[in-house]
Amino acid sequence: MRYLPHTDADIREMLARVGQPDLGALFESIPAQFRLTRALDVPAAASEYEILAEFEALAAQNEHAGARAWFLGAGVHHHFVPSAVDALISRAEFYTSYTPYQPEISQGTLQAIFEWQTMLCGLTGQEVSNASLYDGASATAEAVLMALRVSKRRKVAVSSALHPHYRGVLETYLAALDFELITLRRGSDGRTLPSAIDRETACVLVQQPNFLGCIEDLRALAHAAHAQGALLVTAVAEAISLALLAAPGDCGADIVCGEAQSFGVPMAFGGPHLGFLTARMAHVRQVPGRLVGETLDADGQRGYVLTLSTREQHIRRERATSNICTNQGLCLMMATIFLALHGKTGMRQLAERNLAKAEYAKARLRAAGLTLPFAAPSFNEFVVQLREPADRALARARAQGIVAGLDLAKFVPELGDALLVCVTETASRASIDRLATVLAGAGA
Amino acid sequence: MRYLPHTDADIREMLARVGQPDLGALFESIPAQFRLTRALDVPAAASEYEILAEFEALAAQNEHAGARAWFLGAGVHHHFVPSAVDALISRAEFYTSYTPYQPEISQGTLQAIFEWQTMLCGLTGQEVSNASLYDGASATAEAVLMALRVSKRRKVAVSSALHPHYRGVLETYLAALDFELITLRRGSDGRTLPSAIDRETACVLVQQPNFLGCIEDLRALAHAAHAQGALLVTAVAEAISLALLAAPGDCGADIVCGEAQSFGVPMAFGGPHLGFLTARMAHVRQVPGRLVGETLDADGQRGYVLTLSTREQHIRRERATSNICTNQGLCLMMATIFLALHGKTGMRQLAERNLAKAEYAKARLRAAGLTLPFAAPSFNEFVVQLREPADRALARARAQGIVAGLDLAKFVPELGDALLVCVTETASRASIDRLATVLAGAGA
Amino acid sequence: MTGNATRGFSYEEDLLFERSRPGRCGVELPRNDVPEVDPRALLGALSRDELPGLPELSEVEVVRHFTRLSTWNAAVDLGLYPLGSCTMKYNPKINEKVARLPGFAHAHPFSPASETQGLLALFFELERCLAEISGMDRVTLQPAAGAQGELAGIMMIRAYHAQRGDKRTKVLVPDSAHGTNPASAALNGYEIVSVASGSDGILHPKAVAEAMSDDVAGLMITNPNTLGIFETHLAEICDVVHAKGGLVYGDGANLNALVGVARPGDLGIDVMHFNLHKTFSTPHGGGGPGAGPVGVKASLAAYLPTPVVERAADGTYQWNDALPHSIGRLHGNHGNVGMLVRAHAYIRALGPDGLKRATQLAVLNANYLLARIRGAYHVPYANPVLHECVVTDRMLAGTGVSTLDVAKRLIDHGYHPPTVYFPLIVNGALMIEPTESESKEGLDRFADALLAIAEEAHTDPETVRSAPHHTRRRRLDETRAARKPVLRWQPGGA
Amino acid sequence: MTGNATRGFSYEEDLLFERSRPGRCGVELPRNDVPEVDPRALLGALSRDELPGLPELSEVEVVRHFTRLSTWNAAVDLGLYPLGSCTMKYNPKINEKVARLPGFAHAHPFSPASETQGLLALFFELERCLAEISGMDRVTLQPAAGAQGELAGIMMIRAYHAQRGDKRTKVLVPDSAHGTNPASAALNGYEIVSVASGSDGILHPKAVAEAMSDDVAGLMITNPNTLGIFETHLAEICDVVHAKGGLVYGDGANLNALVGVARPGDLGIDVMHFNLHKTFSTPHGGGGPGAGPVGVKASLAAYLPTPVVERAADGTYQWNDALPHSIGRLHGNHGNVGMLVRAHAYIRALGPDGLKRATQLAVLNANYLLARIRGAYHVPYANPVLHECVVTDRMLAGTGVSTLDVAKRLIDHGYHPPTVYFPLIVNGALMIEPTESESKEGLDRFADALLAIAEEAHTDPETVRSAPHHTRRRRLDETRAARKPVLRWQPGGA
Ligand SMILES: Cc1ncc(COP(=O)(O)O)c(C=O)c1O
Ligand SMILES: Cc1ncc(COP(=O)(O)O)c(C=O)c1O
Repeated sequence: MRYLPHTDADIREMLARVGQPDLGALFESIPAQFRLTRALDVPAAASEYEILAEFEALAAQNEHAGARAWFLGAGVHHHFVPSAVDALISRAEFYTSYTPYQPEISQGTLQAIFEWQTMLCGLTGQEVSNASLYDGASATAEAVLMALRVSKRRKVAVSSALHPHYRGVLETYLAALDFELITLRRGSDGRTLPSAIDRETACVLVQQPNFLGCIEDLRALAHAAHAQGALLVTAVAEAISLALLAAPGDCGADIVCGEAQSFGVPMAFGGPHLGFLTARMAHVRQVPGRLVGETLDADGQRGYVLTLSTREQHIRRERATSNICTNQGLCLMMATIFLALHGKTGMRQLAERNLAKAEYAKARLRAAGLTLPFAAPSFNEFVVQLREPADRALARARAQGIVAGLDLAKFVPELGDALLVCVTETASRASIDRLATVLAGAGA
Repeated sequence: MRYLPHTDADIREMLARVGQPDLGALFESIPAQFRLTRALDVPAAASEYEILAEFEALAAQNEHAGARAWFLGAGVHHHFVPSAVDALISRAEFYTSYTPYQPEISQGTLQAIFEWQTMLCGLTGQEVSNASLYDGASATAEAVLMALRVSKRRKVAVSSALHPHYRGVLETYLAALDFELITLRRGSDGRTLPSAIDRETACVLVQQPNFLGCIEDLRALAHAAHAQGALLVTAVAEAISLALLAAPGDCGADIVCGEAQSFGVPMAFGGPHLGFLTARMAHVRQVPGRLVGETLDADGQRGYVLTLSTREQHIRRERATSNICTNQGLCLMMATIFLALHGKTGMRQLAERNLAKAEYAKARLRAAGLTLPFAAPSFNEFVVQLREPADRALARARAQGIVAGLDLAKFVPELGDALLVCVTETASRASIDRLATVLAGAGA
Repeated sequence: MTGNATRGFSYEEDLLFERSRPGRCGVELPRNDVPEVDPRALLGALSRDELPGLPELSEVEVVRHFTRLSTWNAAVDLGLYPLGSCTMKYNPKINEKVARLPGFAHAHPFSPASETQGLLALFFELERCLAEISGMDRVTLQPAAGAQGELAGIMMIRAYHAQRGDKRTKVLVPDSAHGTNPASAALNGYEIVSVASGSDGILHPKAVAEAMSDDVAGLMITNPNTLGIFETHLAEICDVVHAKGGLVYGDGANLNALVGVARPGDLGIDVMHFNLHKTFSTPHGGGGPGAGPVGVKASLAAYLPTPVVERAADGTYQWNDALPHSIGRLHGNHGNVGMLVRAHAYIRALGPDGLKRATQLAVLNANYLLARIRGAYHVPYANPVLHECVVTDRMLAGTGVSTLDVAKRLIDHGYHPPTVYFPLIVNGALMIEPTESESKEGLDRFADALLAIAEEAHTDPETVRSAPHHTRRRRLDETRAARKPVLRWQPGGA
Repeated sequence: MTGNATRGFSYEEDLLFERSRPGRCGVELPRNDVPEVDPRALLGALSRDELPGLPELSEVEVVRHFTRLSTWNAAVDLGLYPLGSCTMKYNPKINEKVARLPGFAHAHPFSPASETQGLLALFFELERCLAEISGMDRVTLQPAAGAQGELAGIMMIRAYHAQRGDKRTKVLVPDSAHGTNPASAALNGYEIVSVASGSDGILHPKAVAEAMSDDVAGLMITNPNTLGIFETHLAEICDVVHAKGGLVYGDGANLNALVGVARPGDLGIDVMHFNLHKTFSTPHGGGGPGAGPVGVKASLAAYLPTPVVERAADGTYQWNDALPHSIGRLHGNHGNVGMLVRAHAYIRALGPDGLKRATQLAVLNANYLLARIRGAYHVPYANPVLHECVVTDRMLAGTGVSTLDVAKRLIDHGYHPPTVYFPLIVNGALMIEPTESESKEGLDRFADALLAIAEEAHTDPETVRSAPHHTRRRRLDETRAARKPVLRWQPGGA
């Protein structure tokens, strides 16, 4: 087999050295009755050539953003990724290495994580960033668990405009624990109302921009939360917005968490993506996940190491701040490279371009006679109300090579026939015009 | 501009240091009347996103072997390339380095070339291999020029079954020099007749397998050439055949040259490919192109360097064995990795598979009532005679997604309605069956 | 240095922020074809002006920065990376290629099933293969890594008991277990009861029986365990747990010792996770991403996370969201899909015989290496090992050389060190997992290095204690890093 | 070592053949779906049995082998690579990506024009851009590198004269010319007449006039020349040559000093080559491939190699094979197409302003660097330089340190050395071309290294003379290699 270097001669010599007659004998510690006596029922071995043909056939059956006009986001966003990102993460030293437990031989990964932590603190307005969590949803659950540890209270006030899958994962994570979830209603403008927060509230959890694309007034929410001694946890599902919107930390968010897939990570049917979490230095010992810190070597030279590991499962075991071990390292590397390439100027331009494209789309849809139900400002995503069942509009658009957005019927039924439309820098004016035409279609 | 690191501040400081007021002043050594006063008329700068879209559109207009049943070869062959090849040549240390002039900082490239030289000597049955030439055609011209230098004679006897483009390039290279080209006729079995070789003949040039796919009897040709004191130069256009056919050097070829594209180099519309040349040690000082040799460093450790450079243009100038400088280094790297991956076993299996597929195709075409005009054995390519103009058959096949081969009308008109068909390991039995059906079509 | 490494140099490279210069940028956007929008005007105080923390660099500088950083790492593609329990086997290149096919890389989780049949088919088939390999009945691909798989598994155990109105509060975890086991159970609100391994390094039914009660939801066990030893009494232990109404969770991190040879499901395991980034060759990416699918027996199928993939009568694939007893959703989307694609390509490449062969050779390599270094390093347990072996620094006592020093000295020989000081039940453990990817000659070179270091510990302990000597940075001060944490760069330090 | 490099180590790696073990293989073929054929039976003595020289290795070993080898190279992506005349500028990653699009990478040269319109359109547009940039009328993309371009150009000059029944036998080549110039002319059967550059490093009309006669087919000239100096009298020189019926060949290796600023065609050049792997950023691949398109004035268009791309009235593109006076074909197919695709992407990325900007900054960098090291290194010519500068070791006379030693010592500082001992008219030349890709800080670091070495040559010459000290291999014995050449590995040495 092409991946296995052993020759029959090697195997003979090695067996002789370990004093075993054959390979089977190596497994005698397994009780005979449990040893498998048949071959596994999996497909026969395939050559590279066959694997490639088979996977190309499977891949060809999936619609993808490379071959369609794409307006579907909802927490997974289509952005252009400079080719240097994939070229660099394809360096074997990055993708075939393990978690940097041995710093002297892992400085490349460690310095990059330190750079990520720095950039993310700047973007979110915080003082500490961890080295990634699984995804935006579990990062949000971890953020809430952290807030519960910090505040020692038992109620969690969750915005009704939180991504439904984030809400779902949060409920899964909390199910076993005895905490209470309270839902904060949405105002008519699409933003979360700071109601029902009391002295028992551990934290207020809002998404920015929220699931409906509306930009929340974080300062007001922070004020309401802090007034009751609760923390404000802000989840971000479209990280590009961080380059344009007031930094959550600066608005009073105590913990910022979410999904950084938009920083150069492919949509890939939903993963691997990049969960993140940033917080105040005061709470650093409650932060879940790995942290990289600066230090000196035996010669007094600057270097980087994993640090504060007493928070982690491999040291603290059942008292750890989280059970996470393997995280999303290579996605963090993609995002770090993406941010380094764009830098201050590029990230700002990118965010402004997303805003401009979305505003143009909103204008076109309004002009086409469709309703945008929410008055609150948006970034690159918004809700549009249709004059027909959303699935019918989506099917008509698909027939024209347009993936027009997310049908909200399942997630926010009270909005009726509504679509969540995401417009990024990848949408051309022409494709936006076609979108407006096709969605207006029925009524026109 | 994203590729240029200079800030305006940098430029100001640097200009101050060199004592110039502005960038324009750096060009005052250019007489004013010759300085361009207008912008170049080339398209406006494009972002990566625009470049990718534009090039994808251009690429989409070309038929390619990834999306068709492919039976077109004629010196450029469709073979499967293991993914490790591209992964490894994508190491920046390989593809963004220059010719290894400074051995202490280029050992990676140098050792790989030494490995290539060793493997190619083994495959061709020779003692010296250079570090690549541009392509099979120019390698053949260089081989003939070398033979002329070695033999000090003035006639070159060229097989009529040499690839017409190799013949064309040879004529171009020899045009200015006063040498005589004589053509060796083809026997009815498709092989070259060793006629018209005399005491003035510097070398006999044959292709193995020849352009019509026939396997030449090199021993007989070597015998005929050597009997007149002429050299035998053997050109190889399908390098995979070297793993199955008697090594040209072992059959008496004094120089072996040709094209190694089949060793893992993409067809890429004809280039970059991989010209090679191997010879006897006795003639090493007449070899064109770079050579890598083993040596020791100051500590007595083994290492590799470019050697025998007194043959080359940068030392010998007008008396050099060739004018080549930049060669096809990265293609050599692809081929070296390809051969290392396949090794003895893989290369043999690959060659046998090509033979088996081609033999199956021949049987199917015969069964379909078509004529294979030549009796001589073939490797993976052969001529088939049709019952209709070849272009019509090709068009019909294309309509069914089959690229059926090369129309020989332009190259070997005397064969009438004939196709040169190449069948490699990439052709499935089903696609071969479809080929037979579509080519028989007209008559059936 | 032995033959594996020799003299060289490293390129230096400052932090991005130190290389930054105002006005540089490494990207350009396409020409804007819609009206510009002034964020301030539109958003007022909701918008920001400054982007602190972001650098300014050209493309060439960014490329050089990360290329240089990469050269400071060890990697599987550069050589043996024998981290015990981490299974750093070769990551096939074809897997990287297929995972990047546009139909996988640019697909969207909210595209309807009808438009993503290729992906659903892959999920369905991968689930089937994992179930067959493990002897489980159903599999979920959602967990993003092993630890999240543990969480999911324990949640299903909890749901199973809850369903029976059975309130259990404890989970048994052997003292040799990986830290994620107790952490995952605790995250589920369970109290952890540690069970001591026997003097032979394995768990004994008696110890489990003593700890087992109707208050215990289940046992988490790793097999082969973290010493690389097969839990010989596992079947009996499972009976003990089951008899008291508990369930057994199998930590699948070491499944690579069993694939094709034995199946956890046949041994009595009720639920287990797979680390696709270990057993199934997906690259570890310098920390992740991985993937931690979970397999369950039919008894737990009702509690699987949603949605699950199902094949309809007409052969098409659909998502099923409606499992009334499901623990719910664990991932924002469908899990680390890119890793699932790679793992499936790996299974396709090896087939039944190759998968078994890989297991046999991984075990042969561990045993051969142990045979080579036995005598120079103390072997704490006599039991035969499977895919990895644990040795200690006891024989170096008196030299002042510890396990950590041996690990660091290995770096000078061009090797990434093994896992150290784990499992916790072994003092000064060196946990070595060569995997099947290493050739005999490679193992011999590595064994020679280990023997040379043991020798050197006696002849020249100071050199070992102060290792590494040949890396860009010498031994790094982890205590200092933790004492006053500097977790980000700030202008002018501080 | 200055700040650019520091302590490190290298991985060792034997030759493939030394790592080979009988029975290993790094590939598998698909299942065979046609009858097996026994080559012996079918081909008899025409077939072979043995494959000497091929190794036997698994995929993981091959990947590790070449990954380790790669770490022994310097590279543009790792830092400054200031080889004079070679223009080692940054190779954009997007170029690598577009060149690999299946419609380019898997297209076949014999596919009819109707099925390859995208490629022909790219050829047509690239030819147009190169003509515009150079001030030439027509361009052929066929030559595989600069030297083959020279060959093609001289052939066209010969055809031009032949057409006039004008038998000329000589070509003038300045003594500062690159070796390929005389070699290419000689390969065309011309006798080379060397013309001496003036004391100011440039060519003077008088010198050319003296050498010029009706027997001279033409002059080959590089502008700016290999000293980086613009040939101020070029126009006048062209007149001199033209007056005697000769033509002027322009070596375009240094075109990167002129793009957007001046055009060889406007200066009187009749025919020239482009090195796309220099001026137009295609990667040099450790030796190649490159691409050497040739541009000609209308007067030479009739002699272009065939086939040429043309646009038909209906806007479609075709191949034209029927140029009766063509010198014929130079390449087996259409040239190094993959490089053409990359170069076109580069031109698209920069546009008119970017191309000019790149030229200006390349020239600024060379001048800035020269200003930084002037004083420590002797500057042989006073004339202002453009994209590269030449200095010498004269000021080190007496220290025993030569240009070669300086070059080797730079390696210890983490830099690839500049071109050395070229051009031949300068004793102990160090020819330095930073390109526009290097930042000011980067140039300062490099200048500091050069200054430190000049200093060290006086304080500690032995250390410089014995450099490099930090590489995997110390200085290699090139004389030994040439004296008894070992050009391939053989079992048991010999
Ligand atoms: C024995 C064991 N269990 C669990 C885990 C956790 O798996 P993951 O890192 O995929 O979360 C690991 C990984 O190191 C392990 O070795
Ligand atoms: C001045 C000059 N002319 C010609 C050449 C030859 O070009 P190529 O290497 O592309 O054949 C070079 C390349 O080194 C050069 O520097």
